[in-house]
Amino acid sequence: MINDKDSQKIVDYIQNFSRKHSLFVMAYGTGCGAIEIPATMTSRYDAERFGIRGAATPRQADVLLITGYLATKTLKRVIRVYEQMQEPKYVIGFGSCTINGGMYYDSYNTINALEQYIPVDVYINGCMPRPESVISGFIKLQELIQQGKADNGKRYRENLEWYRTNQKKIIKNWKMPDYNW
Amino acid sequence: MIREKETTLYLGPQHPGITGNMMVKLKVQGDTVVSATTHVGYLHRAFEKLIERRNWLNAFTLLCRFCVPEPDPMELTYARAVEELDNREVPERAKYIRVIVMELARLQSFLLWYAGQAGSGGLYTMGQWSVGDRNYILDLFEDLTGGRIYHMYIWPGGVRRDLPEGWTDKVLRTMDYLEGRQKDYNQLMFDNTVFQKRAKGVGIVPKEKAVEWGLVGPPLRGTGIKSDVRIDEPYEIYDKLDFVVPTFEGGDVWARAMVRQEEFRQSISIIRQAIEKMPKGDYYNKVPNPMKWIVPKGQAWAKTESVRGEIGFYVASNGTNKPYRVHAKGAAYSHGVTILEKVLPGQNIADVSFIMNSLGVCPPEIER
Amino acid sequence: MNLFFIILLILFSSAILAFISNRIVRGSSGIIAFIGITAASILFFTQLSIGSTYSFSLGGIQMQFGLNSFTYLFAIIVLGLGVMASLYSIQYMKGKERLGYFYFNFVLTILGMVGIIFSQDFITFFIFWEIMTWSSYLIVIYNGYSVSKVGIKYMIFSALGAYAMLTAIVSIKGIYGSFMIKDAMAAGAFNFTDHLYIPILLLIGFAVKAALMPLHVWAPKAYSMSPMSFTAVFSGAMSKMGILGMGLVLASIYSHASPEDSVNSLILKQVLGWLGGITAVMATIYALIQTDAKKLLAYSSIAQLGYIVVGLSTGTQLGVMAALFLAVVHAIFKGTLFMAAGAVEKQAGTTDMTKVSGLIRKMPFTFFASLISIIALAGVPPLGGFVGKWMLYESLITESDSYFLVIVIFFSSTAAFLYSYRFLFGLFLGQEEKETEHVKEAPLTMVIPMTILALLLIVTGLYPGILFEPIAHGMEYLGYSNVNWDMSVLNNIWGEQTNMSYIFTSIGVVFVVVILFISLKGYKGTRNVGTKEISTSGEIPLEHENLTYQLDYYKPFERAAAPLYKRSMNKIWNDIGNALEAVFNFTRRIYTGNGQTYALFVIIFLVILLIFKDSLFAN
Amino acid sequence: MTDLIKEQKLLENVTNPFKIKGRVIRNRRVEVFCDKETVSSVLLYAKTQLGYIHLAHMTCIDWIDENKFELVYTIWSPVEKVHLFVKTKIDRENPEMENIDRIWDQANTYEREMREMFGIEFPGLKGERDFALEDWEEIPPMRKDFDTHNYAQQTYFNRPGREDAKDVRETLVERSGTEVPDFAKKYSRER
Amino acid sequence: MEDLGLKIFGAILTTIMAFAVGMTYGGIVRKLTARVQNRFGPPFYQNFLDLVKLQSKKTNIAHGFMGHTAPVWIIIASITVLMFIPILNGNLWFPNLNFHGDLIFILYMMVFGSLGMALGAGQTGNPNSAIGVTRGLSMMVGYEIPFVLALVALMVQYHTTSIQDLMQIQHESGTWLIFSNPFAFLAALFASLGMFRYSPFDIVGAPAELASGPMSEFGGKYLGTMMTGGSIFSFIKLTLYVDLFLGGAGNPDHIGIWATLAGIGVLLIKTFTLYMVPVFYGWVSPRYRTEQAIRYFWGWPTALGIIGLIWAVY
Repeated sequence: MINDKDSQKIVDYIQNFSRKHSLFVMAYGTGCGAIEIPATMTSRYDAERFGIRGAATPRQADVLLITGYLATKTLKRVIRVYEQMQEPKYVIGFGSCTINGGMYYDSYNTINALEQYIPVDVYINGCMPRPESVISGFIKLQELIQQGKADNGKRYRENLEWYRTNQKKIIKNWKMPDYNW
Repeated sequence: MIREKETTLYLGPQHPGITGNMMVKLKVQGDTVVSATTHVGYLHRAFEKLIERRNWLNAFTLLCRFCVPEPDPMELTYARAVEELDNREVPERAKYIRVIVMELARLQSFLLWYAGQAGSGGLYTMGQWSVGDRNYILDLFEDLTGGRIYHMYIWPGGVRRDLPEGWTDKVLRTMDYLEGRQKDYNQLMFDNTVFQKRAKGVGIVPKEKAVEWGLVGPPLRGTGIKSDVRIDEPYEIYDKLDFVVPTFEGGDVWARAMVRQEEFRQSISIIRQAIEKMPKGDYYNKVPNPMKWIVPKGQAWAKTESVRGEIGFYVASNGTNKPYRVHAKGAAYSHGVTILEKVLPGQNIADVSFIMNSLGVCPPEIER
Repeated sequence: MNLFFIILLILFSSAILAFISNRIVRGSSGIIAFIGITAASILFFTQLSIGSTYSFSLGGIQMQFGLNSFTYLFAIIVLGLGVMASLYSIQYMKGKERLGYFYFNFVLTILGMVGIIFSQDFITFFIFWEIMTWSSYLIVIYNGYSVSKVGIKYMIFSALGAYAMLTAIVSIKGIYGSFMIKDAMAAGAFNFTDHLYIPILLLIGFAVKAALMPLHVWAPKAYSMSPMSFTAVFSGAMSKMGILGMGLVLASIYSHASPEDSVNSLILKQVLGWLGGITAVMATIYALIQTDAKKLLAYSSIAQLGYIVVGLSTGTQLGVMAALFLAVVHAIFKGTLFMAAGAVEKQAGTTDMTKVSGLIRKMPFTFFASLISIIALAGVPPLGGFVGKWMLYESLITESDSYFLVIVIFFSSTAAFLYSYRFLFGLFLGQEEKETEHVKEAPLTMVIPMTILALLLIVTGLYPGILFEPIAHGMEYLGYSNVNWDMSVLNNIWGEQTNMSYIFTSIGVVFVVVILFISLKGYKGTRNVGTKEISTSGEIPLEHENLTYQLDYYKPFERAAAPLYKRSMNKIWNDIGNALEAVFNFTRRIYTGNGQTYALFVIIFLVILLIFKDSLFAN
Repeated sequence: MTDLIKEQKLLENVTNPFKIKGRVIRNRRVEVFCDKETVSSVLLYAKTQLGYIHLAHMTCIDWIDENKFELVYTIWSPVEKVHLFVKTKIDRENPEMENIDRIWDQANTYEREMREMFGIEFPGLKGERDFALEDWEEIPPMRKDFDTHNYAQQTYFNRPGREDAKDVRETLVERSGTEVPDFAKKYSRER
Repeated sequence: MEDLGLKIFGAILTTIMAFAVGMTYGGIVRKLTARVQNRFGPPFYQNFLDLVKLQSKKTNIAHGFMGHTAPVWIIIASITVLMFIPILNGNLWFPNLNFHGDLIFILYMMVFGSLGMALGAGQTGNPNSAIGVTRGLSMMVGYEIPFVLALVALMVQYHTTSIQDLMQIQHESGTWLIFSNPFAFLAALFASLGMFRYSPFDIVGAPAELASGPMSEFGGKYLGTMMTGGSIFSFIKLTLYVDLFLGGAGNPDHIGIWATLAGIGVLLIKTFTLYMVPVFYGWVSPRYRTEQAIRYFWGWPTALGIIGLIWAVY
């Protein structure tokens, strides 16, 4: 006879297994990294064999891919999109610009560290990262999901105030519905 | 404010149908667009401002990110502007190499356009094929420069390094392959009656207004006007090569697609000719010390033909080791804002993305 | 005194009382009308038995009141809907002007219809027909005589119908020597073989009321411009009077058809069937481009009556049964829908679907009633509408030769999904806007009738036999022998069956299982949000921007079906109408120009005809 | 050298009616300098009379030392295949320039961008004030006196080790406590 | 009561089979599509993974009552129709209710799901959803015409409206209806292109302009449940076509476990072959605009249907 804990483990395993093998990526080319996404998705690199495919609206998406630098105008939209996604949701920071601003470190219109505004699961460095490294980033994310370590929706919800303060520092005209989870 | 009657549709910034990160706000009545407004700035990273803080050569890292699908024409245009200011001669071999790189960039961008045009019309197989084939060209770039997308290969005074051993053979083989593939593409896309039905008579730019509205490049040639920087103001060695600039009448999506399809063939032929005629010799007229290189005072305007049309750089120098002002104008600057706003009203919602792809709207080029 | 007279008297006195009482206590006339109609209905359903007759003579002419099993069916519609509509009307009409005038005519219309049902002879039939017509005309012009020429259109067509009918009636008397409907039926007065013009004239008279193409022009505006509580009766019950007449004529032709008649009846079948089919298609495609919910429903009424006419025109047992079943069900769902539209109009101020949206959370009961009615209207299983549609198709496929009519009907009924959805979406779904923030659910007396009718639709779906029984009796009265019916099993002539209870069971079981699953699964993680929280491509919409898709809703369809929209019956009639209007303008110099004189004129004409009947029709 | 006949002819055609100065830079490049007020009439003249129907480009250069904005209008004739630069200088204080979007619709975009980036007002200009930026509160960013690096440092979170444009490799290697490898030295900018 | 137990067992068995087959077909199509597109493609069981993931989403968004129940409508429509369609001819293992319903019922019941979906999409208030719905409904008017023409032709030709009878007729005569009325079959085949909503008739959820069309606001368990209904529906449509035109599957003369398995095998082969028609067409064609699609269906698919009907009558 299996007890509750064990059956919960099995259920978790199955759920995480399917979660990791079915990653719907938000179709949002936020920055110039978007140019390598078609290559990743299409015939030579074919991300679909890992279950990675595009999703048109945030409601259906699991992964938000921040492809490169974020202008402040885009940051507002990214936050909106991120908040509309359903948990568990993951964020991949793509390219050096998401880590430290990259070559736009001194630009007045791009943010420098993405994780200050939304939680990030995996960073892929490089400018631009090759499709291979994009896929390896996804595989890293899959590992984290299988271990149950990747769920940033929860982190975001719990530290919402801190994130909000950072976000509002940049976005002056805050006209968005509240994130009421 | 009184509520509008027309429905507002946000095409972008987060939308599978938009060609990048921008927004076209559509007011629709039924499924007809009543008015369209382009909103840009989602990609504004102020690189003109940043270049003013870099020196003349450091600017190249930023420049090639000007329009992502096709970085090389930016490098070339800027390099030519700087060469004009500095009166720097370019070795003959470098000019040939530059032409090959330019045409390869054009080819890969065409392949990306195939994907966009077909994908926005619902033909996904086409996109999978062409973007897959695009990797072969990117491989060539990787061999040549070390980078897949961003190369920073063309410098003022020539190119950064000579061609690797056997690279030209590889290029020729790839050209043969692509020529064969183009037959497949044509069968899948241009011979398809559904595609023809979708494309004909859609998104018409009137011929008499085309130049005045600022239409350039393949879309302009799609209205029947022969205009190409490569023949209007020949740069590098384009005047020594034998190629045709195709034009088609109509000004609709179909005409633009046909122009591009023909230009794809022409680019392959140009590359073959350039490789055949390429002389041996120096590839780089070395600049003194890149960190301290001072470019004389003056202003220069250089333009080249990219896949979307002419790209111009206005460079002003005040005689220091940093550019004083660099202003870039891409084709999408007029295509994506004025012309799009003029063409879209009256069109079907289903055609909006189709037309945008056909006009070659590239958001980073608009806002920089 | 006879029960027939008592019922009519109750109705008449309540009409008068309603007229007077509004002068004394404002707003009381609605209650009086409701009480009067309810009392009459109770009396009717409890005391009156089928088959009872009462003869009397007036001015030497033999007249007869009676109730047969065919008309009983229509009595159910008229009185049932009358009670519901008058209950609904109390709150709906609250605060409006000229209530006495309205209720006087409202009750008189009911009276007219009840009178038609009671009539066993053509004279009373015609008199009550006219009472019904002019009282309804007075309500149509309730919002103003010259509003959109609606009154004049209705009047012209009614007059046309009335004269056609009158000529036919007098001819029947002249030829067959009797005003009794039963005599005429038995003598074969409606047959084409003997006197072609009599049935055609009669049919024209009835077709006007049933809004059959090409005589439908008055209907869209008349339906949509009258107060909704009346339109529920107008479209639900009054148009069925046309069906009653047509049923009498057609059924008696078919049921008494001898082999020699078959050519004629075939022509009739084809002509009338195609007229019905074209009516259905044209009205449907016009319904789906309407932006006013009331007008949409009006066109939809015309289309639905087209189906009924098609059913009647087949003349087969299943076909007529389908038509009568549809007639009853249509009365229920269209009554409900007009009430719902009225409720929206009352609460939100308008039924313009380009202005109202997102009322579902504010008016849940109205939405529920509309949803059920729309499902029935669209003919989606398992509700009553499906039963009717099923029988109609089966009858056309199995028993008729006009297979292409099936396609036409099917086209219209598929296109009906479009406007059905448009109605629900336009009023209840979409964005919740600031303009409709204040809207609340309609008052209880408006919700109750709608809910009752909606529930009736479910019952008629589960047990269509409830309606089959009176229909079968009615058909037997018309001359069909041994009409088969079952409580919940639909049979066609080839022996195939559709069992409604099985359908209900499987739908019910699946519904319960799935709704439990979807509601309980991840209950804590499910958040119910408003319509403002949608993904608009990451952008934040501005205040004045409209996010509900409202204008030119079915533009692609319109473009695809452009040739169908080119020819409009309206234009032809408008030309005729303009000419007629000129004539009427001339005649208005003689008459005072209001409805009473029109009625007076009709009656004078009738009397003249009666006086000179012998010299006119001597043979 | 190529002869510059058509360029000279163009220069005469433009300078003579308006009494303005200009020069031929090289083949296919002619520039004229004019006042703030005459710009639009020169452009209109070139467009309607000389066939310079294509507005290729418009830009603004901030000469902060002279306290002037230089505006450059680049136009192109598809027939002559010559570029004509129309240049003018305006004051840096309360800059205002005539709106030319009635001549070329697409000038609207350039002017909106200039209004935002340099703060030059174009009376009667259509379109929203926000072009590329959103809710910008500082001085117009493309002006020379706006320090973008400073602004970015103050506004955005910076990761340690990335304070300036310096090579990070040495810092990273230093932090890890190992010797600077040869390859790092070889390519380092600050030898 | 034994009978009832068997029926419930059969119903559950049928549903599970339809679900599994529909999902697997979807996966196989994804795989084949990938191969055509020069890709390796996801595993054939990818759809199941997607489904489990969608169902195990931790948070879900519902837009009111209709939005909440939209998937329920779809499931109701799919399972109810499934119950009234004969899966295997005369087999005891799949004793559905097909003697209690007929073609007209099935025609109308198939709309039930679309209506629910449309209402749910409508309540979300997303303009994309509403536009997608209008496109879908408009297109339905398009492809229903040839489809109904084909069905009427069959019904008139064989004087029956029951699918079971049509299957029986094919079984007894040994001739499939595709041969006895090829025009009707062709008309129905063209209609099926629209029904499956592959290119060129996928304008309903065209991502290039409408994101995911009517589904824009559905995610998590709602999308998962819709996916379930959708895959059952694709199995239903295929089985309906096979039953009507391709002789159905199963043999009432042979009953037993092996005969059942053989019947299922035949059914799978036939349905898969049929499924490949719209899929093949979809790989190589862009999508039509709505009005172009409608006109396409009213063009020669309808003409074929009319010929089929005339063929049937005379």
